[in-house]
Amino acid sequence: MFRKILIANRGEIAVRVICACKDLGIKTVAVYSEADRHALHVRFADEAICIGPAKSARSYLDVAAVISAAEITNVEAVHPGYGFLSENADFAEVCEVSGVKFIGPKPDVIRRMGLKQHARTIMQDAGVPILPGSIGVLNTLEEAASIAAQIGYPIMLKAAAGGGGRGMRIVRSEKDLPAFLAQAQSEAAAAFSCGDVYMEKLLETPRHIEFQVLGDEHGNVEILGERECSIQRRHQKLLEESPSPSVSAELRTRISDRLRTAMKSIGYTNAGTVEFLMDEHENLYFIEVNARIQVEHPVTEFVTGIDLVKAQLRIAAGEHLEDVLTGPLTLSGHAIECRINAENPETFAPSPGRITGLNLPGGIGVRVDTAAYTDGIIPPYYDSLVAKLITHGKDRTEAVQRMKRALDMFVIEGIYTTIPLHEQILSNEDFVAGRFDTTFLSKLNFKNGESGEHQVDIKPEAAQGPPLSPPLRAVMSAGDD
Amino acid sequence: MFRKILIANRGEIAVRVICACKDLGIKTVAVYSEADRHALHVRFADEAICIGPAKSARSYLDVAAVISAAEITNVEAVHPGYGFLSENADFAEVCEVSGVKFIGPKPDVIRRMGLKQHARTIMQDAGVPILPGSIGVLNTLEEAASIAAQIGYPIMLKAAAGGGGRGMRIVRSEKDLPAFLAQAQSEAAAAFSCGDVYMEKLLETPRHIEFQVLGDEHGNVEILGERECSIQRRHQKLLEESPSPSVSAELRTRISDRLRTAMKSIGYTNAGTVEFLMDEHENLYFIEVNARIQVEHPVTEFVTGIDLVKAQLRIAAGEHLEDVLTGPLTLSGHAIECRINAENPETFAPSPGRITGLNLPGGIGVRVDTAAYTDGIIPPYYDSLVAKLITHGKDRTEAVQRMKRALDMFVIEGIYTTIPLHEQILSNEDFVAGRFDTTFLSKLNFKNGESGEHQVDIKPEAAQGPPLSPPLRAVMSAGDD
Amino acid sequence: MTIDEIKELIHLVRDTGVTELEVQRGENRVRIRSAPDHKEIMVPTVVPVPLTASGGITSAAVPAPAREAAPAPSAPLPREDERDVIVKSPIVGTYYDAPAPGAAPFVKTNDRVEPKQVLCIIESMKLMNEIEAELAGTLIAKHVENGRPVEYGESLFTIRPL
Amino acid sequence: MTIDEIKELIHLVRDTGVTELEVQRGENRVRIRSAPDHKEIMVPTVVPVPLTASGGITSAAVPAPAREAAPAPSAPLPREDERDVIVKSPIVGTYYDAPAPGAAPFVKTNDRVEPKQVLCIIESMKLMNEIEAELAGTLIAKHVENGRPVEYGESLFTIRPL
Repeated sequence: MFRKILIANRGEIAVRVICACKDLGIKTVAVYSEADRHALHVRFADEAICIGPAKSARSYLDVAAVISAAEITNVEAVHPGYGFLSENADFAEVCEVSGVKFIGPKPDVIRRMGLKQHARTIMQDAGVPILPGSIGVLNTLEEAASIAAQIGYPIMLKAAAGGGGRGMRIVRSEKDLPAFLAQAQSEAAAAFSCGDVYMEKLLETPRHIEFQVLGDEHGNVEILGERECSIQRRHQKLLEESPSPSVSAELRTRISDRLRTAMKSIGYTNAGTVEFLMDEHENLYFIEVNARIQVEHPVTEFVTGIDLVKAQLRIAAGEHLEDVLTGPLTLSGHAIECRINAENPETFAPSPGRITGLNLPGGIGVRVDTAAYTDGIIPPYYDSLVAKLITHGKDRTEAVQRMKRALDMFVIEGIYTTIPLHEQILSNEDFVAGRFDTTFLSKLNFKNGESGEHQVDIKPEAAQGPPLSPPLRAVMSAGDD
Repeated sequence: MFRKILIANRGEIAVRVICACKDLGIKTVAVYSEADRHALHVRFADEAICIGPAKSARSYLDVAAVISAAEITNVEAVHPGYGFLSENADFAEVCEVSGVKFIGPKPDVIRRMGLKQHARTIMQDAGVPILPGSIGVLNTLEEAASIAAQIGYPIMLKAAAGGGGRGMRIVRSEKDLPAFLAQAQSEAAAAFSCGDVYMEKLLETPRHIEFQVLGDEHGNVEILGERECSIQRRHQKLLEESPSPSVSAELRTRISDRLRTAMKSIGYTNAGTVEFLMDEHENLYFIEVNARIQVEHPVTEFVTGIDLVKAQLRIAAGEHLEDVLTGPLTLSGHAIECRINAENPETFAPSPGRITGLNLPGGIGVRVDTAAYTDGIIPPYYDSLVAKLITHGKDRTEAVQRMKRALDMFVIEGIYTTIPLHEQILSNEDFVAGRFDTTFLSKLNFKNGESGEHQVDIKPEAAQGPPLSPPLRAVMSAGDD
Repeated sequence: MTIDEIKELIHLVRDTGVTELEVQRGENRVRIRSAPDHKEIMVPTVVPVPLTASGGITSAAVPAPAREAAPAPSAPLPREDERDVIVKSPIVGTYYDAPAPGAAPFVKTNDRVEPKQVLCIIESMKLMNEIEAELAGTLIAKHVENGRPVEYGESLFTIRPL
Repeated sequence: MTIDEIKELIHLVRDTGVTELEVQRGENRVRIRSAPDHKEIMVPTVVPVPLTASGGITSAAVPAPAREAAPAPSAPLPREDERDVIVKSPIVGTYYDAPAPGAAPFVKTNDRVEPKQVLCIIESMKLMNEIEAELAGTLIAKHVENGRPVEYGESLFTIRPL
């Protein structure tokens, strides 16, 4: 096992990796930007190195700064977390060249998984269902029109090297195809220096379902069940659960078997996630591979009992998957994760600032992953994730009850958070019944019912702004009179 | 199910009961003393009633005040927690008379379990092993001398109505018997208005092991495994775990079977615990029944997956045990609880005061039950329990690793706590190997090795006093420059 | 630590503008905090209501000091300069302002009250507990409506001494 | 601890402008807090060291501002009044004070330095990055020993401008 590793990340995931390292007796080196000098990952790592100013491009995304930090601290490996450099194949390559183990898949695997159309072909070859569409890149308008006619409108144009919506176009009828194809190609060229575009059938109301993968460095791959991630706001996941209310044991087994084959054929190592869309007939269609640990990995940990970050470290150190997993996979109970973001729950505008009062929920069936503390700062430079609140129960009902309770007892003062939004979701009849898809959140209306399907009431104390409630801290100050 | 209940307690257990009620959709009424006006149980209950001044005798122990609060808030039941009125048979009786369900065993069962010698006889009749000793109360010195000669010195004299060490004497040779018997009798008479004394063989280095019981109101009883509670300081438990490293599956089954019979014969309902001592040959001997939920119940919850407080509520509402437990008992993994008390870890002197900085540990396998928050007060009037830190792992090793990590990341500033003591215990070779008994803690030496078997180093920052560490809050204040 | 020493400490705090002073000598401890001139939290006047307080019985959770301040909102005088005396409930129970349903109340606002005069009854566990005045004065406020539950320490009456 | 001593401490607190002072002598303890005249905290004088800092490379975690203050502890002047200029490391890497092992250092204390003059080398990913002076002055302090790793923003030199 490694003696010392560097964690090339910040926030809750950096703390999460520190936890796994402490559990394994591995020393940790935190890196931080000047904005994170007093962050919790800096406090709890064994060593800490300032690598640059607040801006990510000059700190957490700066390959030279991170590698230099790894070199001067003499670490054996780097854990990239998620985001930042985690899916940067060049960074993984520089790590290898520098003699530092990159905790993740091989650089060429990361690179190939980043080429969406390439991943699509691999999956199709392994018998994993993919969305109907072009087999490769679209070469001509005629070819595009012919494929579209065959699979039927609406269709989606996507950049082959893409992500984040750039180079994407929804085409609803043939007359729009020429213009939209040209737009998608030029946008892709501008954004990714590669104008290649491919076509997929558009599912209007899909569910988002993903499978957790672990592969060791000896050719073994295992699939650890699925996660349901349909509660999204503009392609950003907000609430995830495992298992999915809409995946049967038969479907899980069938997809897992094919994924095992596909991921083995790729030579996939370490943790990864394969994302699917599900149509209204419960057919799953592959969309992409995320070659890293996911934000929502704790729901899988709760139902499988497997510590995924510990597994990442052990696999990277050369252990065999059968030792890491100890026994056949069993799924036990149900887990839900709510992402508590520093955002106005109504407008979704980021709400950075100082946390003036904090009560973390605890008790039975509750897990909190966070780097927040009273008087801590949520800086405006990075993502808005303040905490992940995860609950587990013997079934979905118990997990939901515990989540409602935990949200109720989660107090964050000084900033807006998504807690009231999650409370609305958890109380929604369709959500409780498991009837939802990726359009669910867009139908929730946070302006007191002017439009939208679901009627929503924001609690007054949540809607009014940062002084959300009688200040916890002030209440306390009066306590010693 | 109940619509609304009152929680006749404070601190973490009051919050624990509120959690279970929220999970079941039951409204809660908190009661509080003037010292607890800003306590977390007051904040998170649906209603709150001040019942008296700080002193327990005039608030949490005041039967009239608690019953009046129950009446004016129109609750259907009262949960007594542990301590305070939880094993007060008169209180349970007044609840019944007032038409309020007492969530616990029947008053006469509580009363009978309080008579130690009576409980001992019941257990013996059911085939549960008891410590060799007198069958009933000692009537004459001659009788005492004859029994002592038979079972062999050292022996222990105990008050029949006793508890807390009063009326207790260890007798190591026959010549001391007359004087110590007289002392024990007069002390018992003074403390409990009953001079009855019985005799038990003294185990010099026992383990303390207890079994969790649940009984419904339809005659069904189940035993939910055991807890190991040998890490004690002056009969006060500090660290508990489940399962016990020294209880075999065969022993567990045998004792559980006999306990099931015994508790059924008593007519035991709701949650309870049967305490045993174990000698060096792994024989268990009954000592007493605690007719309430225990502080250390979460370790059982972690390994059985059963929410014991929810079970208490459902049983009290008349549900059948088979519905509450859903399926046969399975023990999964290993759980450990550390009691984080507001105490000087070296002298054990209470350390009430204001919590000026707080970081609760989280992450995989960690549960925290607490009523503490930044700027909250630990009042000097009640017990010193600040938080219960519970970890779970697939085996004892993983549970220990996670506990060490969680202790490391548990920051409490402004008061002394037992965290450094727990860190020492968790790092102790004998503890890790499972080799310990109730004398373990007394052999740990916190004065840097002047005497005692285990060598212990207190971290300087922990030994120096309330400003335990570079203040978390101060670190944070500098964070927004 | 003598009174004179503490007095000196208080003067020191006031004169120097220090907001808080805490002194501990062995078992003895003194902490002095001084409210700043402007908008720092004057605790007694803004004692916050716990989140859960939202009407009905729950309003009983409002800390008593907040109610004390209520009768004289326009006169934020220091506690020791205030002549009015608050009669608080010594027990939890139900408040009755008359000896029997339909009977005349024990006292009305502006009544003259005498020591030992019964002001109300608080029922607790079927027992009727009479609450008496402890001094002579004018009853200037009744804070609780007939039949309403009261908690320990809740303000019942304000009496202005003669 | 005598009153006079405490008095002295309070005056100290007021005169120095710190917001809180806590003194403990055996069993005795004094804590003094003072409201700041203006609400911004004077961070640099009290920058705390994270718990993790405990020697070796870890000491690199000491916030840079704490080091800035170090050269002139007797002169707690506001930042903008200070003439001395701190040269900080613009990158993470290993510090070398000479162009080659065994060679004479680029600069010594009390040396006169000129703009563009090379002060040291910081090695990062096998690249030798020369760090130059930005102004003319006297090099009054070198803060890092040869061969030691430095983090971003770490103080390397203090230059007193001409």
